This record gives sequence, C-alpha cells and structure tokens, in this order.
Amino acid sequence: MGAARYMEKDALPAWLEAVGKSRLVLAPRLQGKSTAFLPFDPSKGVSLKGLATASPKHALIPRHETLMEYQYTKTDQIPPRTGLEVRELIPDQPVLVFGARPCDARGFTVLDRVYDAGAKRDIYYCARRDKTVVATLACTEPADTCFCTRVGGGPDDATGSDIMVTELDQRYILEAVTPRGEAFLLEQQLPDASEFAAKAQACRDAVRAAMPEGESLLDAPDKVEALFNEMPFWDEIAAKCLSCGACSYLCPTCYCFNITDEPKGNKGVRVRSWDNCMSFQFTLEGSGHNPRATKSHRMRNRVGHKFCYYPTLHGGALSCVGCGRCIAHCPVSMDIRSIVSKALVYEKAPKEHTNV
Amino acid sequence: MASRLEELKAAVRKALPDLDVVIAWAAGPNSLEHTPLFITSEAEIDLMTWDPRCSQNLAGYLPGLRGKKVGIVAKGCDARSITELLQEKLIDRGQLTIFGLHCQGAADPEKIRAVAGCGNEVESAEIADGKLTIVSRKGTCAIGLENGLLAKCFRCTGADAQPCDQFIGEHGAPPALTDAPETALDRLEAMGMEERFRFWEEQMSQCIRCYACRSACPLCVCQDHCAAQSREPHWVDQTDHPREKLMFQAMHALHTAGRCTECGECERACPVGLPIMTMKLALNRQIKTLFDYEAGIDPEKTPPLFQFRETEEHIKERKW
Amino acid sequence: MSVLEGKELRIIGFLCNWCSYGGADTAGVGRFAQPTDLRIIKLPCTGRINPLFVVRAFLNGADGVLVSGCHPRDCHYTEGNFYARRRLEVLRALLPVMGIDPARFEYTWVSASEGQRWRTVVEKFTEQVHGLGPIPAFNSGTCLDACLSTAISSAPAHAAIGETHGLST
Amino acid sequence: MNIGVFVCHCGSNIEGTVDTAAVAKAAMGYPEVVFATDTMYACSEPGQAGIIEAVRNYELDGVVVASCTPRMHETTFRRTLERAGLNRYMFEMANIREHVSWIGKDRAANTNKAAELVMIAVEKLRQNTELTAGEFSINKRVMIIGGGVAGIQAALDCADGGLEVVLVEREPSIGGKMSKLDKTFPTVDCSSCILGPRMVDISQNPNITLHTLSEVESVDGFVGNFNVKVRRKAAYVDWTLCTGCGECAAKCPSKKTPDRFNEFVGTTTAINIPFPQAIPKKASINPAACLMLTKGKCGACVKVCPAGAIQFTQEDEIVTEEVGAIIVATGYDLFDFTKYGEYGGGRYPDVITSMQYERLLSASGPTEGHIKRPSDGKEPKDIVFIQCVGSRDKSIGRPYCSGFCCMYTAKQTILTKDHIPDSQSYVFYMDIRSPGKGYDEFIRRAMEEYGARYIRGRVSAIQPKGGRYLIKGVNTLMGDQVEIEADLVVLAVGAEASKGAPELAEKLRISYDSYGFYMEGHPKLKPVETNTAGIYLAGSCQGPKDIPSSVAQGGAAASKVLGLFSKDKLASDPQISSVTLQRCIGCAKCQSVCPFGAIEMTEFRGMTKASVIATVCQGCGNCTSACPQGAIQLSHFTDNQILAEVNALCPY
Repeated sequence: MGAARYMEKDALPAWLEAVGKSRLVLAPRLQGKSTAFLPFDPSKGVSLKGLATASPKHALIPRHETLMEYQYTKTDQIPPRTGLEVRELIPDQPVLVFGARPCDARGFTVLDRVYDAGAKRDIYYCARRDKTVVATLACTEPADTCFCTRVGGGPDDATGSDIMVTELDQRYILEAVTPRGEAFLLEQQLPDASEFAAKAQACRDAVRAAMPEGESLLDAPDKVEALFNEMPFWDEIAAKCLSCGACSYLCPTCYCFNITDEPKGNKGVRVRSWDNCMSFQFTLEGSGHNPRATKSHRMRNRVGHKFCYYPTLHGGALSCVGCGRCIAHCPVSMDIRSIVSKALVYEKAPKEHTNV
Repeated sequence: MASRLEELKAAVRKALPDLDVVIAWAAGPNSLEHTPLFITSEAEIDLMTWDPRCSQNLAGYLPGLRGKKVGIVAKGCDARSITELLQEKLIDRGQLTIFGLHCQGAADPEKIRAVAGCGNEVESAEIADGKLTIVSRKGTCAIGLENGLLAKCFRCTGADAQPCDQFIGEHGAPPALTDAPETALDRLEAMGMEERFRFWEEQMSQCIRCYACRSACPLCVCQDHCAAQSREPHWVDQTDHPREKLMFQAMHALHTAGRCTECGECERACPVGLPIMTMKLALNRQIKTLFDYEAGIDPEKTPPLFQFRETEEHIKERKW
Repeated sequence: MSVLEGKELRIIGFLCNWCSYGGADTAGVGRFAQPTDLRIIKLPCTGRINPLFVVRAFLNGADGVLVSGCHPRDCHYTEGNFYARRRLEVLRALLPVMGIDPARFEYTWVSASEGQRWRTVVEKFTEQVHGLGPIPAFNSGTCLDACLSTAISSAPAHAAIGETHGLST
Repeated sequence: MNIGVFVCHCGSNIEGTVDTAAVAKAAMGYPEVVFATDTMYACSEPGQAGIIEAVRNYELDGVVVASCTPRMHETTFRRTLERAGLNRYMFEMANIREHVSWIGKDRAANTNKAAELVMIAVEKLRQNTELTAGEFSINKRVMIIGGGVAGIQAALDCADGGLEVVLVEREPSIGGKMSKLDKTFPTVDCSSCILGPRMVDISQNPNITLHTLSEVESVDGFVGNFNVKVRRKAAYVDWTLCTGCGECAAKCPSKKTPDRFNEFVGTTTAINIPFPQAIPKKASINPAACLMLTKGKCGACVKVCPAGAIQFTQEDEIVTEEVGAIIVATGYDLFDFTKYGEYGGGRYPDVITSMQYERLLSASGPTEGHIKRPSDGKEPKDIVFIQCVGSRDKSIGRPYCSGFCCMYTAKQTILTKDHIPDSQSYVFYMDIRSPGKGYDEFIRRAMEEYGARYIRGRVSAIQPKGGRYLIKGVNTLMGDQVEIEADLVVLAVGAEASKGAPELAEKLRISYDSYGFYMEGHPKLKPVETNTAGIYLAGSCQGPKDIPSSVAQGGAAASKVLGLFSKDKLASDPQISSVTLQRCIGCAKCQSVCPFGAIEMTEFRGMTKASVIATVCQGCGNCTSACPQGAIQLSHFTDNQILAEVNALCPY
C-alpha cells in the first residue's frame, strides 16, 4: 500500500467538512429509518455503523441523470424553418465517497467492466469515475446476511477502493490503494500513519479470519447455465417474488438503465434512469410481446446474470459482491445465497426442498 | 403456539391432495420476519411455521394464482384483504380454501431491534400474557406488546380470520393494546400546510422508486400494467424528482381509496421505511365519515367510489 | 407564456361540456366581468375528472383548481357528477395530508343558464386563492441527483440539425 | 404534425380587448405550429376559405381556431376541415370570446390568457387522432309530451309527414290552455272553433297514438332509440267501451266536485267529461270526489252506463313506447296570485284570475257565457283589470314579462263591452307590451272604440265596500292617487313554468333555467333544439308565448324531427371509449360505473377483457376515470391529452 494517514475518530466530521469545500462528499447518513450515502451535512453527521441500506453506486450511476437537453427552434418566416438544438451535459463534479464498505467498492469494479470497457467507454460514467475518490471502511463484524467471502470478496477486500480506512482504537487509518487515492491523500493535512500500517493490517486479518465459513459460489456459472431451460426450477424459486425492484436498486452491482425523453413543449431532456430486470416493462417490446413475461423468467435473468452471463463475459468475475442487501431488505426475504446453493445441488437431488 | 402449528399442519396435510398449492409461512434468512412458503408437496408441510413473526399478508398472491385451487393461511387482517378481493371479484371463493388463525399480534422487526437489541439470530418469538418474548443468541427478553407489535395491530378490527373454511384453535379478541404509538399522520396533522409539504418532499427524496409498496399491496391488481410505469398514459415521468414520487404515492392512495384494508404491506415492504400508509389512513378516515364504510368487512358490498347516492347525507357541498 | 407576474395566480378549471362550460358561456354572453386568472379545460363530464389530474396540477405548481359540473340529477350522462362528487370529496381529504391547502381546491355545480352564478363562483374562488398566495414549490436541492449534477460543464450546443419544413417529428 | 392556428377578431368582439395578432405570433412558438394568423371573421365565407387555403398551402394536418365558444361554431369549422380534405376531428377550438374578451377589460391579461387557451388547444390537438363516425339505425317514431296547441301542431305535422306519433297528455283531454279560452286576440275569433277541428284531426289520424291522463315515468336511451315509460293513470272507466254519452255525469250524485277545467269557477260531478269538445270524449272519475272510491257505496254511474264501462278496480298502467325523438310541449301554468296580500290574497270571491274570467266569458263555461260575479251571481258593471300580477316583479321572484297579458286583457275589456254594453272597464298597467301584427292597433281599439280606461300605475290595495270593492292605486302619469269602486276585479296573472317541469327535464336530461323553463340549444340559432340530441322544444315550456308563436314552434320542432328522420341511419359520435387489450386486466371497474351499460366483459385468449359497445357508448369518460391502469381511454379526452393541457398550463 502507498501513503498512510490517520485521524482521531472525532475529527472525522471536521475533516469531511473541509474536504467538502473542494468536492462533494457522499457519506452514510441515517435518514428516517434508512441509511444512505448523502451529501455530507455537518449538522446531520455520519453513521458508519453497519452496512448502509442503499449502496453508494449512485455516485457513479445516479438514479437519474440528464444526458442532454434538446430544443426545437423555429425561424420567423411562414412556414418556419425548424431545427433541433442539442446540448449534452457532462458531469465534472469531484466526489469523495467516504465510508463505503469493501463490498460496495468491489461493486464499482463490476460497473467499470461495463461502462469503462476499453473501446466502449460511457462518457458520463467515466467523467464521474475519474473525479471520484472511494474511501472504504474495512468491516469489523459481519451481519447475518453478509456473504462477501463466498463470492470472492472479504471484510478487508480493497478491490475498487482508492483508499482503505481501518478503525484502530480511537483512530481511523487511511491507506492509499490507487494512484488516485494516493494523490488525494497527499493533499490532505493529516498526520502520517506509516507506523500504524502493520497494526491495521493485523486487525483486518483478524476480522477476515473470524468470518463464518460458507461454501464458495464462485463456480456457479456452469450450474446456473445448465438450469436455463429448467422452468419448473425457476417457477418454484420465483413463486413468492413480488417483482418489485428493491433488490436491484439497493444492489451495488445492478447497473441497468432506461432512457426516456421527457418533453415539455418545444424543449425537453433525455434522461437516463435506473431500471431493473424484475419489472415487466424491462423487456416489454413495442409490439406488446414480452420475452420475459413471467416473474420466473425475470428471476432466472437476475440470478443468471449475476452468476452466469456476467462472469462469462468478464473473465469469471461474478456480478454479486455478497453485501446481502437484497436479502435483508427483500419484502418477502428472498435469499439469493440459497437460490444459488440450490442451483448447485439441483441435479443431485431434484426434489429436495430447501426453503428460499 | 406449538400445538396450533401442529393443528395447522394437520389441516393442510389433509387438504393438500385437493389443492394445487397452499400458501403459508416458513422461517427465512431474516430471523425477525418469516417468509412466504408455497406448499405443493407433502414434504414442504414440515417447513411451515406460525408465530408473531408471520407478519406478511399472503393475500396479495391470490389474484396471480387465479384459476388454481389455492389454500391460504390467514390472520384476521389478512382475511380482510381476501374479503376485499372477493368483493371485487378478483378471486373466486370456490377455488379458495382459507385456513384461519387467531392472531395475537405481529412482531415489528424495527421495534424489536430498537427495544430489545436482540436483533439477530432470533430463535423464537411468542406472545403470552401480554408480553412478547424473544429468544435469541444474545439471550431472552420479554417486551410489552406496545413496544413489540406492528402499528397495524393497534388498529386491529378482528384477530380471527373471517371468512374462513377451517379455523385453527380458539377464537379470541384482538391483542389488548393501549396508547397506540404516534403515527406519521398524527405528526403531520400537528404541522402547518407548507411544513407538511416539506415533510413529503424530504421523505420522497429518499424513495428509490422500487415500487415494492405497490408490488406488496394486495389490492394493486394492475401490477405489471401499473399506470406509474407506462407512457400511455404518462402520469409520472422517469426523473428521480420528489414531485414524481409523491405523484405516485397519491396515485396509489387514490387507486386504493375505499378498498385499502390498512394491512400495512406497503410500509412493511418499503426498503427505506417511508411512512406511505399515511395518505391511505387519511382517506380511509374520510371514507368512514362520508360513507360510513370500511373495506374488507362485507364481501357483498361495493366499494364506495364505484357507487353513489343521489343525496349524500354526509357530504356538505359548498354554497356560493 | 405564463401568468402575469404579480397580477395573476395559476388557476385551472375543469368544466363539464354540458352545464358549466355553457354557464361560463352564458356569463360571457351576459358580459359578466370576471378575474382573468382562470384557465378552463373542457371535459365531456365531471365523471371524466380523475382526481389525479387535480393532484398533478398542484404538484406542477397550480395555485388553485376549480371543478364544476351539472347540478345533481341534471347530469347529461345521468350519473357522472354523482361519481365525481364522491371522488372529489375523497380528494379533498388527500390534499391537506400532502401539504396542499384544501382551500386551493373547490368543486361546484353550475348549469348552462347560471351565468351570474358562474361569475360569483369565479370571483369568490379567485379571491380565495389570492388570499392563500402562490403554492409552495419543490426545492430542486432535495433531489439527490441534482447535487450530483451541480457544476455541469455544458458542451456547446450542436448546430441545428434536421432542417425540415414543419415539425414533422 | 403541421398545425395551423387562426385567431378570430370576431369584428371587435374579440379584437376589442384581445391583441389577436399578438396571440397569433405567440402561437407560432408552440410545438408543431407552422402557420398562425389573425382573421376578421373565421366563420365567414372568406374566413373559412382562408383556412382551406392555408391547409393546402402549408400541408396542415390539424387546425386550431381561436374564436367563440365551440357550442357556436365547432360543427361549422369541422365541415370546413372536411372541405379542405382533412378529418373533421383534427380540430380544436379555443374559446377566447365568451371566456376571455367578453369577461375581461385588461387587454394585456386577456391577450396572455387567450394565447394560453390556444396553447392548450394545440397541445390537445397534437394527440388527436383521425376518427370516423359509426352508424346506427333509428326508430322513426316521435313522442310529443303535452297536448296543448303547440303539441297538437307538432303531432299533426309529424303525422302528416308520415311519422308514427305518440302524444302524451297529463289531463283527461288534449287542448291545453287554449281550449279554456273564449276568444283569441287580435282577431277575436272563437278559440274552440279554431282549435276544435285540430283536436278532432288528432283523434282521427291513424298515425297518432294518444295517451291522455298520462305522464312520462322514465326516459332511457339516446337519439334514435329512446325508450319511454308512460304511466296511464286510472280513469276508472274502460275507454275502449265508453261512448262519451254523458249519462254517468248526469246521474252522478256528488255534484259539488271542484271543476279543474273551469278553473274552479262553479263545480262539476265526480265522473265527468271535462268539456263538450274534449278529445278523447271519454268520461273519467275524480277518485277524491267519487263516493264509491272514497266511501265504497254509490255506483250510480255503473247502473246508468249503457256500455258498462265503469271499472272501480282499474289501476295505473305503465306502457313502454320506443321512439327516436321527443318533442317537449308541456306549456305553462298560471301564477298563484294569493302571494299578493294587497289583492286580497284570495279572500275576496270577486277578485278572480284572467283565466277564470275566460271561463265566465265562454259559452261552454259554467255560466253559459253570462258574466256573473262568483259571490252573488249578479252581473258586474264596473270591472277593474290589474296587469302584471306575477310578471315583472323581482319581489316575488318573477322578474320576466309574461308577454301575452297586455293583449288578453285588452281582449277581455272588449269582450266585456260586448257582453255588457253598459259596463265600464278599468285597466291598471305598467307598460303596454304589444309587439306583433295588429297587436298595438288592437289595444287602441280597446281604448278608443270600447272605452276601456287605461290607468298607468300599480294597485296598492283592494278593500271590500258594501258588496263592492274599493280599488286604491296611483296614476303615475297624472301623479295622483286613484280610487275606483268596482263589482269585479280581474287579475292578469302571469305565466310560470308548468308544474313538475324540472322533474321532467331531469328525466329527459335537458337543462332548465332558474324559473323552470327549458333551455334551448342556442337563444338565436337553435330555438327549438335542446343540448340533448333528439329532444326538441315547442311552445311555452321554453318561455311564455302566445298562440301564433307556440304554433310556429310546434311546426318548427316537427320539421326538425322530420329532418332528423329523413336519414335511415344516424352517425354516432366517434369520440367514445376504447380498450387497450394488453393493459386491461379485466377487473370490470369500468363496467361497474358505466351509466349506459356500454361495456361488456369478453373472453380474449382465455383472459377476461373489457370491450366497448360503440353504438351504446355516449362518451362521458366515467370509465376512463375509474380504470386504475388507464387501459380504457375516451378518444380525444385521453389521460395524456388532459395531462398535456395541465402540463402546458403548469410547466413547473
């Protein structure tokens, strides 16, 4: 790891406020009954306890962003000569995401493979990505819905982070992971923490060691693919699904979007907004035909995408980071872990029933 | 409790051969809240469970299963949703077998986490002599019902499932609850108009537009064709603005006006915990005073907005 | 175009074609002077009025909404206004919960012959809305993504494309 | 879409307070508008030619006209579009006259408002679709409600035109008010002599079905296909047997029965034929007065009736008539003068109404045409006529002029002189209203040749005085008090809406004014139409009228019906609801609120879906409001169109 700095825990708000002068700071805040990554407000503080209800992915893919503004123009003569003016809006807001968890940060890399894929670069995404520093807080105690270790991550996983933050007694140790993080860290007026690096490392190792065992889901792709035509399997799985979008919208890796024009008279905006494959409209075609007409089809797609299609496209990397939000916040307690486990054992015991 | 569960299992086991599926509850990944169980084979019956953690209203699945022979396990409040669905002819009574239960109250995960601290790995939850007893890895704690039950339990109109084909156990009164906790509606009504508007603006800015509230609502029968997700008609646009989300909440409230049985699924389902029952409660209150009507009580009645009287005794029209 | 700043407020009227729209005509034929704020949207019947139109108008920034139809038992379609009355009474309870002053909304019955009554309704309602002033607007700041989009660098507008005759788009 | 906007000056009606050029300029800024101009009279021939020209030159496929109310000229301009080769429904109107220029003085505000009304018209038009009218067959029978002179004229004209006619009359005989009159102005010819033959024609015309002693119970359906239930009240006489010989009346013991036909001057019997010329000439029993029906003993009539037609057990009967059009000719009723304390409030026997006086004058009346005072049967010498009793008086809610009272009062003074040469008539009047052919000359004759003394002023009091009456009033021309002693006082009572007029209007779904008179389609251009297709007005039900106007309207209404029925099929308004199958979930909420039963639930690939019966749908849109997912939409009033208007007006 590169540069290391530290601060006393109670100095955090002041520091975030200072950083906030030059960039937008997104930190977890308890708002009502849920915790979300919101623009830091000194009067409202931060809540770093546990996992935020919603992931910080909106730092890179906002719930909606205006891709462009357009306007029809007319000349004065009759009939008028008319034209179309287009103004594209590229974000250039520097952002610090503070208090993301390793799973959240790992989620960003899942997005990178899609939006920042060499030749296929999404200018809006990349503009945000380049100006965003991700400071990740290493985990200390897993929730009972956590399963990062089963999908290749871990409580100390630095993948996708620019800075790794470790709690050490009354201090936060900040260690640069990427050049971007390094550069940012060096700008900060914080005391050097090289001396604590080893301790921080040890503390992270301890947490990882203490993680509960669980079968790895890394080799799910083939099994899931094999079930593609097993509709009875998916029917049974999806029976209780409500087809809402809670899982996808809270998920750090779901990146699907919808693009709509929202016209107002002669003007209008083209908006890119979150969409999710659990919704009937997601694959609804203009003809009225829908290739994923039932929630079983849609469930198959969600699981299939995370544990088969995506890995197949991206060198085996799953598009699930095991944060467990989809389990903890599902209105009917769907459990993607057991869905995949079930898939893994399906052929073996087709009629065995584990409740999901 | 245990004996009730065995009775219930027995009843389901007996009826299953004549049914395509029975909907019940089973333990799930979230130890404070059970999960729906779709029983199609004998073996699955043993996964059934019944205790205060069976908070979910299973009636919402029924319209989607129309045409099948369905059995459903229902609490008092769930049965009101079933009644409403029957009333609107969205399900067929003949195809339905209702296993009715006496409900002592449904546990509120939020409250339990807050009050008892024993959030995780709950092993059992039971209601006995006015206390909700939670046994978890962190130990045992008994909570007064006021601090342990869902808000809807304070509005309980009948703890016994009605209608019902097979009633399990003894009939009984709703949980004896005093001093209902302050609802968002109470708080709202203490505010001035603009303050209320700001309240919703703030709440709606948290909404992630997942539509779980709608998907969980047993009376949102449009589901896949919800007007909130169509361009024809185009009621709400795709932007993330609070205006559009508030518009949707108004839409949900008005579409369920006179039909909503206050089962609370919309709020229970909301992943960010928004008080979206509030508008519906206000409308129900108005409908009670205007039309002396409560949804989900009498399957023979017609929802008040789908009928009229030439002279409305309780409507005071403005004189100009 | 929009309301005349400081002079007018944004007031929308939903009128049924058979009675109230005719009543407004009668008022016009009688040259009954009225405030200029009201903008009338004509509908076949008050039964066509989905209360959500009213909600939409308010959320879009209307300062007042007035609905008017045939007197009870005088509906051209016999029953439309009876249904409307129930729907609008329910709406009346929703508005204050949303933080929209219920006094910004009224519904009434004006027949095609009641030009004088129409004038009175318009005058009283307009006065009532002016008493309340403009409706509170949303702070765009509450929209998180607005924060994320602050300090937008705008690429120069592309040259006009698709020079067509008419707006056949 | 290429939209053209035409902003009408309407001479100075609009231009006077709206800058139409500015409105047109603003309109050019609206979406898809490629042509906009102001025009002097859009509805005029050159105005319409201008629209057609623009449509051709600028390839317009939609037109907005900003002018008067659509109720005035919508159809005019729809036809213009058709002549220009466009679909008539690709048109919207902005009402900037009745709703803008005529109600506001502030030119800036008006102009801005007008521009916005054009804007929403454009926004709505952008989502209009080409519609083509469907066709439905019509039932070429006509019902006429009311058998007064207007109804009779309408019935005869329709019947002569070859239509089947159903004539419904509330009283036992047709004839209405005119049959009670002795003579008519200004010709002073015998009322029953001119009406009588017409009444006979009715009874003899094979095309006319007559329901007297009958009232309309309910009306369903719509133009071309109305379904009317008529209640035939029990006459307690089998009219198929009754020959109208009158034996029964001669023998009926209850002679003290109040005589409705004679305005309660004198009495009649419980069973009677209202008057000699009655059509149908059938006896009927007044159940309130009949001893048999009240006390259960008597039956004198049964004994004498040669035809054995008496049936005490008879009950009301409901007959259903299916007709394609309805003419309403329910006439008027007389103002109840007892509201006026100063005229004795009904306490003085010799203070009577003009209609009662007509009965005294009538040879077929209770006094065989001899004028006798009700109190003592003496012949009056000094007679005072008071006009505007219940007319032109705000204080009792009758601000309007009844129109014909001046004339009949003059007539009555003339007849009085004829009957009693040594009599003297006095007339208290406010103004003389005598427009019409030969009317004013008639008044002059009453004054000059017949010596009726006209006093301009109101009467303040009538006081009994030694068997006569002292009438105190003011002469506003002389500016002094007048006191006249008279034997008889005749009050020229005004006309008011017929009893039960509002209830009937509600059954027919037509509108009525605050006095209960029915609303015509347009005060000038549609005097006998109503806003409900297939329902027409004739005579005083629309407002007080004299005989010639009533007859004219009866004929006019008949010609409207004949015109309507000249086609074999009617075009149905295509602005009706339709269902998007993919979106419909078959919850049947639309069906439950449709007032016309125009929605049926059908099977589609095993799913239940709503479907609209095009010829039954009337386009109210109640279904669209009830459908949560917006699967059923009323064309040209779709959710998106109304939302577009709202969004345009409130652009946040």
